[in-house]
Amino acid sequence: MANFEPKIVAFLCNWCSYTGADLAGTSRMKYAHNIRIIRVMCSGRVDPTFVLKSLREGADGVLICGCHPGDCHYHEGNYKCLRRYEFIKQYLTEMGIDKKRIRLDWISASEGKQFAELADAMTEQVAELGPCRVRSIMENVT
Amino acid sequence: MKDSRIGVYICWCGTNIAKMVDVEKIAEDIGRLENVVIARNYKYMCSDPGQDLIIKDIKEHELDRVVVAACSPRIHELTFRKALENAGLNQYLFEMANIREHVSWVHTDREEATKKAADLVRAALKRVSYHEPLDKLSVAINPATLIVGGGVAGMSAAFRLAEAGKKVYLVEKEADLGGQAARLDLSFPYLNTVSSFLQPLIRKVKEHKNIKVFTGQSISEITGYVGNFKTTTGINGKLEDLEFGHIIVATGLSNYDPSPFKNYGYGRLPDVITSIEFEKMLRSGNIKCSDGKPPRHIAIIHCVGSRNENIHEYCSRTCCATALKYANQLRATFPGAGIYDLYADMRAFSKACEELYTKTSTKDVMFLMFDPERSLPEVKQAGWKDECNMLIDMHEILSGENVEVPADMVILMTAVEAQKDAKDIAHAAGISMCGNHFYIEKHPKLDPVATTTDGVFIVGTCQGPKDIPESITQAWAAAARVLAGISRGTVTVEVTTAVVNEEICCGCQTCISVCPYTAISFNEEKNVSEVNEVLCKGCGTCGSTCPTGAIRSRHFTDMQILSQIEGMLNEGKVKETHKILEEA
Amino acid sequence: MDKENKEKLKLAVYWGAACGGCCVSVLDVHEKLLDIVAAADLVFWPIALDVKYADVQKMPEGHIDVCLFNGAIRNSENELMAVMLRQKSKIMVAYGACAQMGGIPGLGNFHDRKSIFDRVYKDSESTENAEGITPQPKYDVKEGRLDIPAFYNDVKTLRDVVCVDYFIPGCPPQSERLLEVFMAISSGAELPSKESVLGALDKSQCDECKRKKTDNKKVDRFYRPWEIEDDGETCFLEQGVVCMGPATRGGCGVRCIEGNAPCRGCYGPPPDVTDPGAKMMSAIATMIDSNDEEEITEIMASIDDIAGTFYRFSLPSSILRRKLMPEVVEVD
Amino acid sequence: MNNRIDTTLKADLKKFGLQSWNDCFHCGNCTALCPLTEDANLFPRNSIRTMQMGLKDKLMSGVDPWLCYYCGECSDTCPRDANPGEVMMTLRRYLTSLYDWTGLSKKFYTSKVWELGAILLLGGMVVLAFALFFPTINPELTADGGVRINSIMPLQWIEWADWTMGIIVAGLLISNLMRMYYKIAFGAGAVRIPLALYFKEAWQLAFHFSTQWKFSKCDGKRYWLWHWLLMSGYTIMFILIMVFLPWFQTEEIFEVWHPQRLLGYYATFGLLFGLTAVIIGRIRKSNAKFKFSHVSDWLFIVMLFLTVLTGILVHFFRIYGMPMATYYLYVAHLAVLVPMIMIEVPFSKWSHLAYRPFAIYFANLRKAAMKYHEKTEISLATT
Repeated sequence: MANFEPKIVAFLCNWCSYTGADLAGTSRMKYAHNIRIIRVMCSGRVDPTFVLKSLREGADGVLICGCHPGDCHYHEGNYKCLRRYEFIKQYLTEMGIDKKRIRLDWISASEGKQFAELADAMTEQVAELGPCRVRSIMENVT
Repeated sequence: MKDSRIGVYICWCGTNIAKMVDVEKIAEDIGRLENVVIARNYKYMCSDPGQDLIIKDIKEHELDRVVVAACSPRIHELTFRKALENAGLNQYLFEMANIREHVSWVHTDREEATKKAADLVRAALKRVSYHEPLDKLSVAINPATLIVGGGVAGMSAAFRLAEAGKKVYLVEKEADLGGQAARLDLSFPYLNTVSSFLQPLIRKVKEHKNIKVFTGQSISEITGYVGNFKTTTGINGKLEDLEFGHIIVATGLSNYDPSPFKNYGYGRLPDVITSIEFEKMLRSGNIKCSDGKPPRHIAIIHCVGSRNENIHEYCSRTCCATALKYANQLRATFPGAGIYDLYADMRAFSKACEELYTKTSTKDVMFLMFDPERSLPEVKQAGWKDECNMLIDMHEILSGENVEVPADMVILMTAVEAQKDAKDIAHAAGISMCGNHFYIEKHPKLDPVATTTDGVFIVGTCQGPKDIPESITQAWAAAARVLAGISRGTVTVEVTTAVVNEEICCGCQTCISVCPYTAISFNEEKNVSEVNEVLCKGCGTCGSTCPTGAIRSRHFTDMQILSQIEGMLNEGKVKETHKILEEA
Repeated sequence: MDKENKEKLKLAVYWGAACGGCCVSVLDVHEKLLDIVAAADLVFWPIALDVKYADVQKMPEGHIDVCLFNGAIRNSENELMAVMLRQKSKIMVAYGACAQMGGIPGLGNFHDRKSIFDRVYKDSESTENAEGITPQPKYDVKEGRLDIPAFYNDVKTLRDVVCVDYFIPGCPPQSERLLEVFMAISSGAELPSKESVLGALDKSQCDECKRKKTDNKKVDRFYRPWEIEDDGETCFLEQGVVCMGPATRGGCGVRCIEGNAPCRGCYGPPPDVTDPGAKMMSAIATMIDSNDEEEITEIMASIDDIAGTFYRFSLPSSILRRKLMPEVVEVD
Repeated sequence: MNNRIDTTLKADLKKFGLQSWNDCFHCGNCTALCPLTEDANLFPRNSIRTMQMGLKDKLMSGVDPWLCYYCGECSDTCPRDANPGEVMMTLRRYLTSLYDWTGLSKKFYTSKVWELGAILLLGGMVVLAFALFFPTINPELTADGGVRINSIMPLQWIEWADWTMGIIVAGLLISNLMRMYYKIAFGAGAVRIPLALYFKEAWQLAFHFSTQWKFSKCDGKRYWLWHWLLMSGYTIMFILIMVFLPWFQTEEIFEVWHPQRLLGYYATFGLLFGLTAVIIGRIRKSNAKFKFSHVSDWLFIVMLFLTVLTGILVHFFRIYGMPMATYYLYVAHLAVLVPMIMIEVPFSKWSHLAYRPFAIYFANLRKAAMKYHEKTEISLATT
């Protein structure tokens, strides 16, 4: 798995995390290129369907970022996200998929550095697990 | 999926993107994909010629959708949307791929960066074909303004607006106006009394015919959107509905309670006091120890709670100058006393404050430096035969010596911190906060007083520690922004709200309690949920909650996001024509 | 022209991997069966008529007007027949949850061929199989070669193997619905667009459900139906019982709920939902009345077998489709 | 020891010539360029900070001020004009007064009245002595036409006076040195010094005393040269007068190349050259070290200069046989010389000729001792 480059889909909330990721950019911090960011208005918008779809389409990991607990721009969207996250983790485990492939973390608008670090950590975490087989399994029904 | 005619534009952003991303290659590859009518790369898409390029193509090639891959949509999405409008295309038929902040600026491997950029562009491409035209509502702006917080900043803003002939509602939590400044005796660096300018300001505000002051009131809930906000407050019980077009939040700061620092003995030693408590002494005009005697030795300790990873990482910015101010006042009152200034770094940076420092250092004030990383000063009770009541053990790093500082009175320069109820106001007004509960401005450099919510501005110390001139500067800046808004008269509001498909909604009412803005209500006789578009701020949480898929969060529909995922992770269908070409 | 001398419709009913309930449900139309027979000839219906595969084989293409295919695709025989019937039929209807989504047999996708064989033919308590023999598609005996259908690793839906014209959901579909559909077809009425779902509503269960629903859907623990004293009036979800109703098409006449059992989702997802399990999971999770990670997991733990609960009928048609088996992990 | 911040010390130091105590904000320029800086010792900043914080005990137990020869580099380059060199000078005065148990030193440094008074008193006593003992003046010249210098008062008597004076001065100096030693060896941050080291390092004394080695490390070699000439001249003359007076002050006039005269001339030249350089310097304030002149500085220079001058005149008058002039000037010569020795050497500026080499000696002792302890610790650790 030495030269395995995982593909990670990241859902970032518009107000904190996406802005944080932008900050990482404007302050020219370097992090793993494996993260592919999708913007949602609030982490509460992240539907389990999105996560499953990402894995189905060949993502090796899914990262969800929202505002820190209590700082959600929409009050409690991030908590809704947290509740679903627990379910998705459980479901994936039951489906024989390592729950380390999905991660929920809080990144505030001022935490560019933290986002860069998170991106690297997530990439490493997923790289260790190796490629996700969901797509291949999905495509050749036997 | 229906066919669409999409134009894709890859921006170089000078070399910002081009140096790390092979924009030509991407443009070429994307050009081969289905539904792509035209794919270009250009030096500066946001420049006028760049926008004209889009407009021209839309007209010539009858594009019905546009993708621009450039900087963050948070910066230029509106620019390009406008371009679409100008070309007569609905501005929501547009999607942006962020290949600068999220690619070229953060990666070092050109090949990988290019791959990633291409993925993002394909994602946008797939997504945009599911975009639907949406109309923006244009609404009139209510010329009144709500100002939360009656401190220096709040009052200054209020007065400016009132002078411009606009109605202002000024809501102050405390019983009196004045805020933090009212607690201060003199102001640095020129050591003139605060009240000399505060009192007149308070009077002017109270007496102004355009300003309605509500003291002892707090704001619990604000509904509506830029131009048309609503809230309810009132004086002594009788409630009043306020309607206003803009909000200026000036809720100010609170002072850190140093009790957690055992080493300073605050609360344990009677003569260890906080800066605010000392200001009180100064205002009352008699500086005395708990035993009623005048202090012979006074120690001032800096950075109590500031610049400390465990409490507040930030610098409180005003304490150093304040400490210098104290040193001067103390020297004037007690010519013979020993005055000791225990500092970590002297950060007297505001205008004329370095001069104040120099001046102070000629007044027989003993500056002693400690290194908070290494050890903090320790205040302890002195022995009976000592000439002072307390002794401070410290490691003085300029000499490298462990020394004892005599003290009868110890003044702790405590940190300033966000208001305890900062979160409530933030939620009511829709302001985001940093980890430390100070409010976040829309852009740290380019938009320092606006917030991410249109029509809501933050001024003064609720945004971060600052001194009086800085607060007033912000207040006036915000006032100017508000006046600009009012004179524009109308404002267009986003309609990227949630909408219920009544054909499908089964009335399970799962969505209703989810909405933070009570924008969803249940229609009994239709047995469906309904979204109030004005109240909805479009977070989309209801959309992901609705088990029947009846709620669509406009511009972030399941279909749009799912297709974005698809595009991101798949190579994409190549046009038949190209297939043939390539085989040949 | 008038009804009498109109040529009768040719109707075929076949079962793949199914319990037979769907076939029976066709009979559940009771005396209305006479109307059907009046309007149509049953040309193929293993459960009721002795028509051999060979006879079907002989039929010309498009000979059958309507084929009601129930059951999932579990083995080569199911697939073979599905393909054959597709050729012979003008209209191919996926009849019932199994054909549409994989249904109960689809739960086989939590395992694979090997684990199923091991359990059934080796490990089950009542089995004695010292040689560890498992079914072989081809087996030579002195009389000649025996062929039995090959057992697939995955359970598939009908749509996975042939293209389907219509879906009639349900486990089993409500006979009234079948009748309506059938009559519609026979009367030569305008048929809905291909691949659409017939015999069910666009709205979900709750629309028909009589139980009292409020917006107060806060859950601090989930219960199995037998764990609560159901007042028969309050929404199951509000009592902390997982009910798939909101994520399931109506049309069944909310029979389970009428019978005081929560909906299990056999009628499949409403129009705009791709993965009803995921949708329902999302909704249920959101109802949890806690923001604390530990507490949330604790409350969640009161639902045992999350995957099984939310994907009882829809696993093979869901996004993830099957469980990733550990031994496969070793492969790569 | 007591390391309590004391804001009163600086007031005390003002009397010893401290100009400003808190101009220094510790940028470290001086430390960066002072050749005496060692990584362990931030020279001269450390002393200045100690002074600012009023850590008296630490000052007393330190030797830093003595290591400084006041080349003035630090003062020239100080961005705050805190004049570190002068601070060190002041500290030397202060320390001198601390070492002195009689307390006179402090009096002389801090009050002009006392210093001048003492000088006049002693001078007067000398004149008086001559007047009272009614010297037998013998105007007749020697065979080679020189003045019978010793006829003004028996050489014996002068010698006895010399000896007593020498003993007093030595006594004072030594007792003060002992105090200094005590403070340094047992004061703040003291290290136990093994006896052997005292002898091993002893050569340092002679070496530094005679060569001013550390001074030569400072920039501006010519200051070192002047200082060295002055110092060596003074010492030689001191020894000649104190120890070899009979051999030195003879009635018979030897040839020019006779060692008696050569030594005399060298000493005189050294003194004269050194002094003129210093005086011109101090008048012109040509270099930082000369910018600020404490009363004690001037007094010392002037007196020394007068002594030299009178000495020279006495010498020539007697050679060219001018009895009366010789005698009167001789009295004047002694009237300046005596107070200079009695006051400057034990109590004032001139004492540094004893303190400095000892300071260096102690400093080295300390360093050596530390090394020694380290070694033993290491060996202990390894065994």
